[in-house]
Amino acid sequence: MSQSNRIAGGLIDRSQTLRFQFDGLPYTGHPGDTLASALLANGVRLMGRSFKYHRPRGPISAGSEEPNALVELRSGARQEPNTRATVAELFDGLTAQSQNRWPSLKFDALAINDRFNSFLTAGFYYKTFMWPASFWEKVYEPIIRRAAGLGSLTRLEDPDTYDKGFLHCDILIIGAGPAGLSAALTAGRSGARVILADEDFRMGGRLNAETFELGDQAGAAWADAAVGELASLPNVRLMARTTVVGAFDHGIYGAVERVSDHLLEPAAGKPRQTFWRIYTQRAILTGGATERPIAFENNDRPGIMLAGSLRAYANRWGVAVGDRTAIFTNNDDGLRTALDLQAKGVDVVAVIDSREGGALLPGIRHLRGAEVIDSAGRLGLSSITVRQANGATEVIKANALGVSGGWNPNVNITSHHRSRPIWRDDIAAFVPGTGEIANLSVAGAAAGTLSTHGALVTGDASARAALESLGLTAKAASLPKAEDAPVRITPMWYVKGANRAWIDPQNDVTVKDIKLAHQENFTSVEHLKRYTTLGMATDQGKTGNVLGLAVMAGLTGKTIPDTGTTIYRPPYTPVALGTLGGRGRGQEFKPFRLTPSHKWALEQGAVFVEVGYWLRTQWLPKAGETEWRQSVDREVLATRKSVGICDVTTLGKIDIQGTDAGAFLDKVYANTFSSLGVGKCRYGLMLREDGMVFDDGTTARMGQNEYVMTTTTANAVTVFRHLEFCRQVLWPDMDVQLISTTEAWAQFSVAGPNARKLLQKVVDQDISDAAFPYMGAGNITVGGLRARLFRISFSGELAYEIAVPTRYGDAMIRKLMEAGAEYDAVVYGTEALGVMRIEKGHVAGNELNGTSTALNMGLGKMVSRKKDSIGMLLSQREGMTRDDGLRLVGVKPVNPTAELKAGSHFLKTGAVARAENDDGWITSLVYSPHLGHYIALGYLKNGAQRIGEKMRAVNLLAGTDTEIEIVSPHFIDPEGERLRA
Amino acid sequence: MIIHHPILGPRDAQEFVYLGDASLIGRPDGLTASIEEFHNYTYLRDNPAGAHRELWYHEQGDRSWLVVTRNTVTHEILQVELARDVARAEGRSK
Amino acid sequence: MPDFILKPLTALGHDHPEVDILGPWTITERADIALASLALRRGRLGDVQTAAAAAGVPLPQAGASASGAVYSAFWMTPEMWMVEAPYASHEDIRAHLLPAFGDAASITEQTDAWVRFDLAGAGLERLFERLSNFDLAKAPAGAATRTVMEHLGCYLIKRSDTLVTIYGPRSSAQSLHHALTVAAQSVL
Amino acid sequence: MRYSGFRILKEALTGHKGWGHAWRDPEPQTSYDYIIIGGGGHGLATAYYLAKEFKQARIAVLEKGYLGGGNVGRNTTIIRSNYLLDGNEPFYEFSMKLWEGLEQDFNYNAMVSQRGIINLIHTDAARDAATRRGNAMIMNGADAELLNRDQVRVMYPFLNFDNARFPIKGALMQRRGGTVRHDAVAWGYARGADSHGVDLIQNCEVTGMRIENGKILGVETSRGFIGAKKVGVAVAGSSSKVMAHAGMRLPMESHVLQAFVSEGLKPLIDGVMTFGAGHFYVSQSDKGGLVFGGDIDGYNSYAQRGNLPVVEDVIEGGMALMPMIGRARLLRTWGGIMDMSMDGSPIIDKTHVDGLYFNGGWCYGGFKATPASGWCFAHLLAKDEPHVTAKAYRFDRFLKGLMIDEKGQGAQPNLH
Repeated sequence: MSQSNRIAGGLIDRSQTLRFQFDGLPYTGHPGDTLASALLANGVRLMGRSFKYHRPRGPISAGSEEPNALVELRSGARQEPNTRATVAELFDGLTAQSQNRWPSLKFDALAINDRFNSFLTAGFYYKTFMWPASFWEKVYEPIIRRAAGLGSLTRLEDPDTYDKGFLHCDILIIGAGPAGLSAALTAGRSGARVILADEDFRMGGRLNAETFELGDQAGAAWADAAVGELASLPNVRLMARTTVVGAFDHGIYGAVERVSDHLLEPAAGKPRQTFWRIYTQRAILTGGATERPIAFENNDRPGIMLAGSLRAYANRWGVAVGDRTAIFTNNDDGLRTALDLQAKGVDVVAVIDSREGGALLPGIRHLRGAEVIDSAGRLGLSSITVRQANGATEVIKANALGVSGGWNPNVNITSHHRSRPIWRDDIAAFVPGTGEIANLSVAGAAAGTLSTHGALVTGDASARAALESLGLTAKAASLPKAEDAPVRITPMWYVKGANRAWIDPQNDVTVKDIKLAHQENFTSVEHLKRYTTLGMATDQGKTGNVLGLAVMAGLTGKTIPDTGTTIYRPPYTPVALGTLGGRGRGQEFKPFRLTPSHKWALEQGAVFVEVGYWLRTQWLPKAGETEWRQSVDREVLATRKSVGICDVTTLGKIDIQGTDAGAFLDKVYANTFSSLGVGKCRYGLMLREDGMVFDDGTTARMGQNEYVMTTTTANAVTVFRHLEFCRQVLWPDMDVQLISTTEAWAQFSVAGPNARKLLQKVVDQDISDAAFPYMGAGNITVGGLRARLFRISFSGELAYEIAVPTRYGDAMIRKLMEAGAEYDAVVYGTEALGVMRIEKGHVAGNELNGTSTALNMGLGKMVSRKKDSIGMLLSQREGMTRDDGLRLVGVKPVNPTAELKAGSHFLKTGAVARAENDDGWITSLVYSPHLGHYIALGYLKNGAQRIGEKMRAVNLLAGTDTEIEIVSPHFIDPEGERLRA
Repeated sequence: MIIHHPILGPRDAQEFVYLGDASLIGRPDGLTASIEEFHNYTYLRDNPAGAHRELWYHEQGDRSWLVVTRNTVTHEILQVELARDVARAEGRSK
Repeated sequence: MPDFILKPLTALGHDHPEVDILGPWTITERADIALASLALRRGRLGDVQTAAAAAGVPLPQAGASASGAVYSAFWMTPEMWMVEAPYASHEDIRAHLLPAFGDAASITEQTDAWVRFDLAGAGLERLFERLSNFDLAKAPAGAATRTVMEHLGCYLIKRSDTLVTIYGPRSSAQSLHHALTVAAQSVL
Repeated sequence: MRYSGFRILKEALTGHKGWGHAWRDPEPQTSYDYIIIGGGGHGLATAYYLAKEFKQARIAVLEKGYLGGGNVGRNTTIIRSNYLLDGNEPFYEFSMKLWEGLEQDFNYNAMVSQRGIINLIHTDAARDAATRRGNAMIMNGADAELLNRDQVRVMYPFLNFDNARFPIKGALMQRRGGTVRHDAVAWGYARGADSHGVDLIQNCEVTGMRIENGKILGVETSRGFIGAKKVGVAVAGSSSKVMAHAGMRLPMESHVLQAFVSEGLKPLIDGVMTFGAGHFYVSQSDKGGLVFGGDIDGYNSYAQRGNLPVVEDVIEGGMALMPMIGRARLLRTWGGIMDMSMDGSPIIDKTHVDGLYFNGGWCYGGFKATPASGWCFAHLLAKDEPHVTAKAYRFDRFLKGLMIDEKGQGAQPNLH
């Protein structure tokens, strides 16, 4: 079987032959073919199965509106389900397989569903599967779920990459048919920045599928010439294989460019597809129109397709779908198909024209006032049954039937902002509503102007209007003479009958389903859609929606516009998720932030942990350490015994200057900073306006009008944003300037009894306790290099934070380790940091959970009520100031060898684990190598009064119930003697 | 969406962070206001279907806080001002 | 006084800046520029303008950059600029600027907050259309803007049709560099 | 008309001629004992329980459009009771128990399907928080399990375990979580309410409230004045608009939440999954579509549509979590208007107007709450006192500092 249905002509390159496979069988085609055209050329009409009844399906269209001919394209990890064969560009080596069938396309076991169609009506599920109650989840639903879906994913990672990008233009033209090309020529010649995008791999739209002439050229040749001229204009960007998928606010459009889908696989470094965000001043939709069928019994067989598509296969692809072809139409365009086919030598056995009277086509059996009432053929059409005007029925042998119920303008994108299309009786179709999408105009068939002449004229006019509104001048255009036939249609939506006539062939929605929905009062358009699933298939009802609406209108006795309209939602055609995801996958999901000591830590074999985008050293294993706890315990003990170093660059740092800097800090911190001496730091507590603790950190006064604020790593960005809000919006006349310096400085904590000794070897100034007391801050030098020193401690030890310009951070960690060698200095990671801060009773992320007040944290006294600060007043609300509310407490197991778990809840001894007995929970938990047992912080109801109480920490998830003692949160050095050493 | 920044011209709204109703400019003084007044300021909103004055922060841009007047039904933007100017006009200072 | 000198690393973590040549484009890491932010103190515009003129620090309009003999600058936010100077001569750039501006401006060292890449070659807009929503083709030479590239807030300065400077957050230098090179390969 | 196996068989064999209207389309009466404004899930459930459980007569539901046209018809169909806080968890667990008996109760198959929900954990702090939450759930009578990485991998081997920017470290699972066919919930309640005599009045927009001496007398509508002894408002994203008729400003903003569905795919994902390191959650419908979503767009909106940044952000999250979905296609996006409250939790309460009651502030979590919301609102309307599981959902909790803030984000609705 070698392209048995190929006929002369068409826009394919017969000089090259492409080999491909469908369901394991080899076929050939030519460049310019789609998978569907090539299969049809090879006499293959059966390409799929419907969703519910598993009825045999072939293509009904030659474009992106296709609901039936969906295949799994390619194989292995590149397998791509639900791919429309009608738009899949043929390439050498293409493989595809049919889907939603088992064991094979021709013999599909679930076609049994078709036998039970009288059960599987619209809304069937809602009425049944309820008895016995337990059977839904155990029996019925698993069966339904197994049958769900159409194509399959392989579950393998998509091997291709995807790009994203941003384009700018004055005018975006969507669709490169006659209207789009006309608009692009007018706009392009004027010098405007123009983007012309078309979903097809060949621009020209219907001109490629018709035999019209434009001027003295074939339509396709005119299109080629127009594309050639546009390509020569530097201000015009031609984007074939590019679908504009959605209209978003303020002139932004989304578009998918299929960069490599016509190739066996993408070239190295190239994306499979690119998702473009297009910023436009004006847009013109010239997306053409889509033909709709007429429903009749068994109108879903392979071989039955839209008449214009049958014509396109013949004219553009040189394919005769059948050797005995019939046409069923209610309008003149259907007749055009008959004439074109006949001219191509295809045997047109009958034209069934539902309209009564009128002229007859010459040389063709043209039945006026007739209807197709049924069809036959198990896996493909073999005959149709026709009822003639006189009531006589006749079976006509045919293996192809073109159906034309009229053309629907492609209003889809115009309804992306939820505007509703408007009904036009003269063409029996909806046309775009106006004005809802600012700066979008519509021309050509998309606007309901269905002739070629009209497309050229309105395309040109739209471009002129757009140019004029942009202040640009259009040059005079000379439009070629073109076909200008009027639309002659007598609407006829479905042929009445007792059996099923398909409206939505993919989802198997039939006229009967719509009748049932009406009968059960699901008559509003939205109820109709939801109850029957009409329009919910992968084509969003491009061919079926209006038909379904018309059927419902007929049932309710209302007009079609009174019945309602449905609107389309983005995307125009389905978009690969990979494309919308772009490059942000795997390790590239989000950027990395690396600390200044990262390179050194990597060399040392550090284990890293994600902290937001940062990678921080979590611990740094030494040889022989097999468990993380060994490393962490060692780091803690070594720090407390001698000295440890930790990279704390990730903490947010904000430079705050200005004559009002101190007053400003008094507003944003709950405690006071204007009184802080120059060269000193203070711990600051920042509240949200609702009185909850927002952030904390140490802020230093580096000069009279200069502070450096430290934020937590997590809140660096949000605190900065908040400060800008306070500065610009709440107190706009304060003299305050802000800039982040987080990344400018590599900052290291040096902590432990030998911290000073170590640092004194590195810094150039005297940092004795007298010269640089606890909570001191200042500019110093390190080997002559400018640096900053802060005497602050998170660990409870004698500690400093020292900062050098970031480029010296790597050298600094090496220098500190070298200088610290004599003290057995260690680097400690975030785990050891956590251990030491909990030993010291400092709050951190798990306590700063956004629902805790200063009072909860035992820091209530820090909220000054002598001044107005953010959150001061609302922190005084009655529910937040209860004496018996949550308080931060320390926790230790009564049995020192017992383990605890963070997130465990506190219960009184003997209390049942029920919500009403819930006394709080463990926020943070660590093993303290210093104390030799687990310690924890937690929020406990009335905690301040319960120090010394024995109770339980219960973790129902693990089934543990551990006796604990409530203690002070300060496990070591509660008097702070070490800090001040 | 595109926000026409008074200084920088059209910018993709994705560069901005949204806060909410521009009534948040009118923060009462915590030393003199009642808790109820402060509650109304912090928690209650007109939430109109139509023109809405709202605060946007150009975080991935010039860090300006803006007052954008936008129709919440159509998303049409009617006016964009620097929030600092609006705040001053509303009598805020230090 | 300790007797040692700390050795700097570039933002990409090397001793020397990295240069990548990808088709028509050259991507050069620059470690030889010192940066400081300069912000007006309230009501001190006149003083700052006078001092800037005397010191040779340009104060370009919003959305723009400008070059001087020693100092260049680009606009960051109302009343704030980023000042650029040669690192070799101005490593401690704040110390150079403070005497000129006194208490009329708030000056903050920013040198190592950023990684700088210079991208040179023809047709850079084809590269940047995959990275940033900034309309590079339409922007005049000298345009400076903040923009987002691969989730990172960056400054982009169009020096000329064939030269663009990117300042990105230094800690993400590798991620930004990766994004630039991958985009270049994708376009080539 | 009751649905039964016998009835199904009979109708199938006789051409389905016997099915009648699922509900009537009555003309509004001049007055009712109770008017429920809003014919969405919550309003219909309220009417249903008011009529059935609290035996109240003369009830109408007024719907400005069509029944079930609001958020009940445009959500991602997830049910769960995995809340943390005392104010929430008993309520959502009550709702879960109602879901579990719902279909038998209203004789409509809403396809309640408890296939399990997992919240993925990527950090130690998140595990601590999940442990706290899981314990709170169990203590409130719900089910919870903490899964380790290997257990998650057995369930969903195709997640990105080997090359993730934010590694999966485990998950909090609620096996009783799952999905429900959302439209069927509205239709089931509508049909049930109708069968108990409730008048469901579509295309009837409330344009005003008649209030005299602090008492409600009825509502002005596009179909004329309708009197009522009590009026309950359950209009989700339109809450501020409707309550403005009573002169109220609410602690909430209306925001758009986008939702997404892919083309139909053969079964891949059995349960519901949320990605803790990105803005992404997903389940697979009984038709095979991946139903997913993420964050709200983040700006006040009544437009029922969103913009690209969130579309891209959500799908980027999906690709990071499961890079095998790259070749599946997004079929449709849509938007719903969320009544985002100031602490992320709802309000079911009386108002300062005698006889006027309010139910709203559901944020994007209203669907799972539908049965309990209806029940508790009906309870409040009928008895003038809150149901025990909804007693924290008061207006004055903000004034008193008793917020129910699961996420700890404070008074900024778009962060909840």
